[in-house]
Amino acid sequence: MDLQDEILIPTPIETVYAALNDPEILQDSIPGCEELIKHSDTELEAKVTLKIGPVKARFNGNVTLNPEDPPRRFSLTGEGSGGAAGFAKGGATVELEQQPDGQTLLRYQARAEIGGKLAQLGSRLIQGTAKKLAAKFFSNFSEAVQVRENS
Amino acid sequence: MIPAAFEYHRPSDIEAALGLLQTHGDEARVLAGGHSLIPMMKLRMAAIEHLIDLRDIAGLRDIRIDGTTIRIGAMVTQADLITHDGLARTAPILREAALQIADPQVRYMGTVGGNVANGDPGNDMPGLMQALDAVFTLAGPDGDRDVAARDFYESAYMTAREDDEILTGIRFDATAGGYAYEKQKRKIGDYATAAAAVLITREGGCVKSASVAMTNLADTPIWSRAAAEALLGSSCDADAIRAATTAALADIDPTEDNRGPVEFKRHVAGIIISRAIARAWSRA
Amino acid sequence: MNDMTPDRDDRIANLKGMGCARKRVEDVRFTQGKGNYVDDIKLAGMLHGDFVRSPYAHARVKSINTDAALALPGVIAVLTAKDLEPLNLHWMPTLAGDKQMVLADGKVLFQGQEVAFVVAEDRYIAADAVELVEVEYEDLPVLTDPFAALQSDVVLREDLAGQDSGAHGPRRHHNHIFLWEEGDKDATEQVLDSAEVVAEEMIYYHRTHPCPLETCGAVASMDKVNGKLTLWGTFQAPHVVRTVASLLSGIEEHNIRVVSPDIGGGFGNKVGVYPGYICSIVASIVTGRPVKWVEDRMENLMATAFARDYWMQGKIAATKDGKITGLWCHVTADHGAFDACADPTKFPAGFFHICTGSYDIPVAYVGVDGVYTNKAPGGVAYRCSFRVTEAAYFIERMIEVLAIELGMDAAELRAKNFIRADQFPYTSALGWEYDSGDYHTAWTKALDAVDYAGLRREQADRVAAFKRGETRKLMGIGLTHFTEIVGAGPVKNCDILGMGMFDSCEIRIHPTGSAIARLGTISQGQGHATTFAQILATEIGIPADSITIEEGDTDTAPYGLGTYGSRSTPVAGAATAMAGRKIRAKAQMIAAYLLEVHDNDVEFDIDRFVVKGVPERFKTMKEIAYAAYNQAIPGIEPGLEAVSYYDPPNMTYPFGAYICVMELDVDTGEHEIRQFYALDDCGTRINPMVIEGQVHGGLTEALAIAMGQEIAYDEMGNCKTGTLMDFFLPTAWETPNYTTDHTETPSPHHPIGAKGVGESPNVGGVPAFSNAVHDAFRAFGLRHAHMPHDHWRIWKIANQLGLHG
Amino acid sequence: MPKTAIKLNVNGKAEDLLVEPRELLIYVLREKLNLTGPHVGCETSHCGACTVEIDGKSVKSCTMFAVQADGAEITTIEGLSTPDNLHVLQRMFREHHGLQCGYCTPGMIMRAHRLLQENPNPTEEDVRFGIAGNLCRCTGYQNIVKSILAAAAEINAAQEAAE
Repeated sequence: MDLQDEILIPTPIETVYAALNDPEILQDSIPGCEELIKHSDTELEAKVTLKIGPVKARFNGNVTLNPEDPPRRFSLTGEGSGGAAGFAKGGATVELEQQPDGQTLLRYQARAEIGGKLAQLGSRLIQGTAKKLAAKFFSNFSEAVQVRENS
Repeated sequence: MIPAAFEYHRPSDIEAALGLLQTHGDEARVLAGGHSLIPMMKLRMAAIEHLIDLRDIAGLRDIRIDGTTIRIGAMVTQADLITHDGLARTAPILREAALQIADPQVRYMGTVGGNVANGDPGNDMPGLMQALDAVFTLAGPDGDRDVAARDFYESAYMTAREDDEILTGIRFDATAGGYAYEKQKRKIGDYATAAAAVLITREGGCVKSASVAMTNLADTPIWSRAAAEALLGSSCDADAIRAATTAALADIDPTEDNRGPVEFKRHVAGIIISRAIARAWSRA
Repeated sequence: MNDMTPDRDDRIANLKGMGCARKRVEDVRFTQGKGNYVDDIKLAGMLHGDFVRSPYAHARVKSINTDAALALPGVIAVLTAKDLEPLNLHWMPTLAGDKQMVLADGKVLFQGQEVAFVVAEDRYIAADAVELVEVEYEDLPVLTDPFAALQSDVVLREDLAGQDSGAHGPRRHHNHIFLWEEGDKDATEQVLDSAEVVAEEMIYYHRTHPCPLETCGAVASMDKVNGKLTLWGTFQAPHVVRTVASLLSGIEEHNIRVVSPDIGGGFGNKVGVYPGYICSIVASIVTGRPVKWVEDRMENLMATAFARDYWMQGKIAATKDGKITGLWCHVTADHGAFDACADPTKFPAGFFHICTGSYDIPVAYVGVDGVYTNKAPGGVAYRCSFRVTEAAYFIERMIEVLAIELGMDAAELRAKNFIRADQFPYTSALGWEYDSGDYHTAWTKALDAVDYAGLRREQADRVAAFKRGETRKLMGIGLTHFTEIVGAGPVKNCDILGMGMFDSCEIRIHPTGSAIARLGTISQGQGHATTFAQILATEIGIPADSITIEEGDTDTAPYGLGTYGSRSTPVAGAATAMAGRKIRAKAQMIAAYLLEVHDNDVEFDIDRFVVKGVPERFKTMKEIAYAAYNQAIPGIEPGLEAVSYYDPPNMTYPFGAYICVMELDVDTGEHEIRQFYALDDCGTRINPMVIEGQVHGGLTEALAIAMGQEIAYDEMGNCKTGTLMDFFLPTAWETPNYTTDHTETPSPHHPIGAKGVGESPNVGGVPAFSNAVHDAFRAFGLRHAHMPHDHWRIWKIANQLGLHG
Repeated sequence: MPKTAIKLNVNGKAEDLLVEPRELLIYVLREKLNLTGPHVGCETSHCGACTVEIDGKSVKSCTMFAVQADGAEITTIEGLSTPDNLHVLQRMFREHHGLQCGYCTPGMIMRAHRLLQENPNPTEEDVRFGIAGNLCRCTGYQNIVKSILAAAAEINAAQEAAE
């Protein structure tokens, strides 16, 4: 499953890039994220509760950040297990582009693979839900970046 | 398939039900017919600690027709819709759609409220409610509020209903003119591969009003304003139907699943929408 | 004696013997909800078992932590491979000479694989405990495509690493299981090289599943005081299960009692031996209490007994005027993670080499490569004799493709190449001796019955109307003439794990002239209790209503190989007739003694022995039975009993001609079955009502398979069709009415000439439905498209042919 | 989890039971009341093998918790008749070979029973639509439909004779 979109964040590119590496901001932005533990600069452990309608699954996962080409390009990979509900793995590449008006254009390409019962039973809903969750993440993220910028 | 343990509540009024929702928050869920929720619980995809059964709450099973206003309680079943004479006269599209939902046993249990509140894009009633421009009544800690069906759905399973609210009923105007609920499915009882609800009134030889909505062609039900506009004032000839269908197709966003790839769904959606319009017009 | 006396007719009617539409005795209890299925069994102190299953299709199992599960009150035990290893039960042999993990041993190889077995006081606690078992996985690359698997560096079966030979000969790659070949490859290739016309096509028969309404299950009860293990289960072959259980567990066979109670449909799903059976037994031995395991529907579809999944590359050669000169076939067979096919041991691809079908093909070759992938094991005969369905589909599609290549009518092409009635017994190029048949008669009858010429005219009109834009519906005429091969089988070439495939019947006549007969088979809805009594009624002259038929209890029934592959009538049915004849032979001696004449001076007449030429002097079977027990007869032991173990000299070869008329909506891909005509020739007909019921049911299973049913996986190995939401089982709404018909060509070697019918409609039905879809598009250039023909795939055909404008 | 006391009237007999809320009605019927006629087939409300009648409705008892049925009147296949006096549907299913393995039969007959209550004169199409919530893997439905139509005809003939 492939997802892509772009979002305009009204802060400079460096701020956005830094935020992408900030576990606190990430935790606030990831929908349902309960805990994000930093093991190193690039290794994170996450606990996320995914709640969609009647479905509720708690995922434990590891995220590896890859600051490839600061401040323009950033990627991450991750995998998580949701017990009986199944598991997920995937990654995303984020590209940032400074706009003339001082804003930053964030473009992402994500790919996710879902396994286990979630994939078996929810395949007709996964694509739309993943799209929504990704959008939610980036809108949360944009908000968090602005809050940080303004504080 | 055995669900995880939960506590069962059977309040006798809506206040008590709302109180339970407030007390237990996210851990609680209301149960109407249960035919979406219980399978999910059995598959252990839904872990619910408090199940609040609405069956004893008075008034939720009523169907009331006051002049041209129709009110349907959340616990009215699909079977009730099918057998209700008043509805057959005032909004026959309900019966036509309800007969295409699931199978007889499920229709005895499955409720209108559950079907619209669940937020599953596969459910048929939400699409129908778009076409009818229905209003949903949500009871909450601060009293009742109304939400238009066309504003209710956000994405799959995500709706305007807050966790501490209960959808208690729906309201819409009696329909006039022609109607059709057209649904293609893999087999009887299945979710739609594509479905369309169409209402049309006629004046002279022309379309006076139209409403076109679709089921399972996006992660929410879709009401297509543009499709209706394409029909307005036309004689509902082949060109008008083609234009309306093209407009409707611009509003959908189907995803691939076991029913087929996106390209197929778009094609079928076009056929189903055209057929629904033609049939509604023929009855107008 | 006047044969037409009413008295004689009454006597025949009273027997309810062969040929009569006797109402089923089973129905009395089934219609009242008094069947006794495995999950109905309730024993004192019974525990419930439930599996922890892998969500991954391929993963290393790094650790299994059972602490939390064991801490849950009511949990008695949690078994893992480590617990089974000391008993040498962590792996088990498969029916195909491979071995299979009972519980994950180091890795998992398909989604839904059994990882741990939880045993608890009730099914609720067991299900809770399953969630508490923590398994740590490390995912591995997933191979779901057999062609890719044969190219991949990824080793699926590490336990076989370095073994360049398996149960069926050399392995040429670490994911390769066997190459099995039949026929004359060189000669076939020569014919293809020099042929006037060659049609070539890849025919895929997709993966599907028998999906009986009752899932698989077992109740194991180890009585430690008496040292006796009783095992109830959904077993299509209870005696085989007893022998295998004894060999695996070391418990002596007399101390194991296996019981197949009522079975809620089998269709091949209940032939195999599953980890649940083994784990129930072990759990009962460990806990000393009865243990029940019943799988749920998802487990059934994900983990037990898939069917088909054959990629069949075919080449068929013919002269320009349509005489077939040769057939070549190579199959890539996806067996999943373990080769657990249910086939006679010597035939790793079953009887696939019946793929020359009903046609007189002078030379042929078949090669089958078995391949491991990350899918569930199985490969069972889903309502068919071993891989015959694949074979029939292959040849009936190849015939259609050849007809297109030749520009010929497919009915005419078939008729031109049928084995003629005067050629039987006929030995095929791939080595089978067809016992009997009259294909031309059946074919003509079928074509006439549907007014084939008229249908073709209508179809031509339709195509013209479609081209003029007057309709969006096309009409397809699906033709099939199939030949089954059933009744495995002769012990000389048919065995399963070394167990010869004979079958048996034991009869006891009671002193008052009623009887009980026990067989080595087990009904799963076929109505054995009704039909076998009819065979006996005719053979021994005791009314069917006075004969109890019993099956499925290994403590009482004679040894037999069970019910699958349409073998009950050809093998156990023959044993029944033969045992009946032994009874009759003894009865003749008793009658002669009682009538004070020589043995040869009495003859059997419906329900009695009469003195030849003196019809008023007779002894009824009732009188003879009484005398057998209560009268001292010089030289004859008391009692009237017989047993027969029947090893058939050959298979039987039922055949049929099916015609399906279908309407297809090119825009929505929807179909409508307008007409379905099924002519079956199953030799002698024992009970026409039961035959008709079998045909209806088999055709409906064929409809499902052809038109939508599949076990589908995504690239990660997720089984996408794990519930009845997505796994297509037609309802009464999607199912048409069928017209049944018959010809009757008795088997020359079967004691009563019967051939078996239960699977014919599935074997012949699938190509009939599929050919109808293809035929509808023939005028627009379609050669072949893969099943299942669900809406979107039919739409895709139309789309690719440019029919959407 | 604490148990809940419920009262059911099953096949005319009052039953007082203590159940966990999560106990499905099908298991309570089968395992607590030993009514093993209704069967578990698909568990997701697709097959109808578990069909029983509750307060005049056909219900899939695998998709209902026993607590939901508190106070209800339930009829299972066991309550449809006595061995000496079979229901006409039971006789017609046998007469017209409307069953094979018997697993779907109790649910199928209970559904047919309710269908005929609501529509005493069904067409073949009505019957096929009316039993679309019940799957059968053996019969191909043709003889089931025939059995139900025959039962309807017999019931109607008997009623006419009585009038």
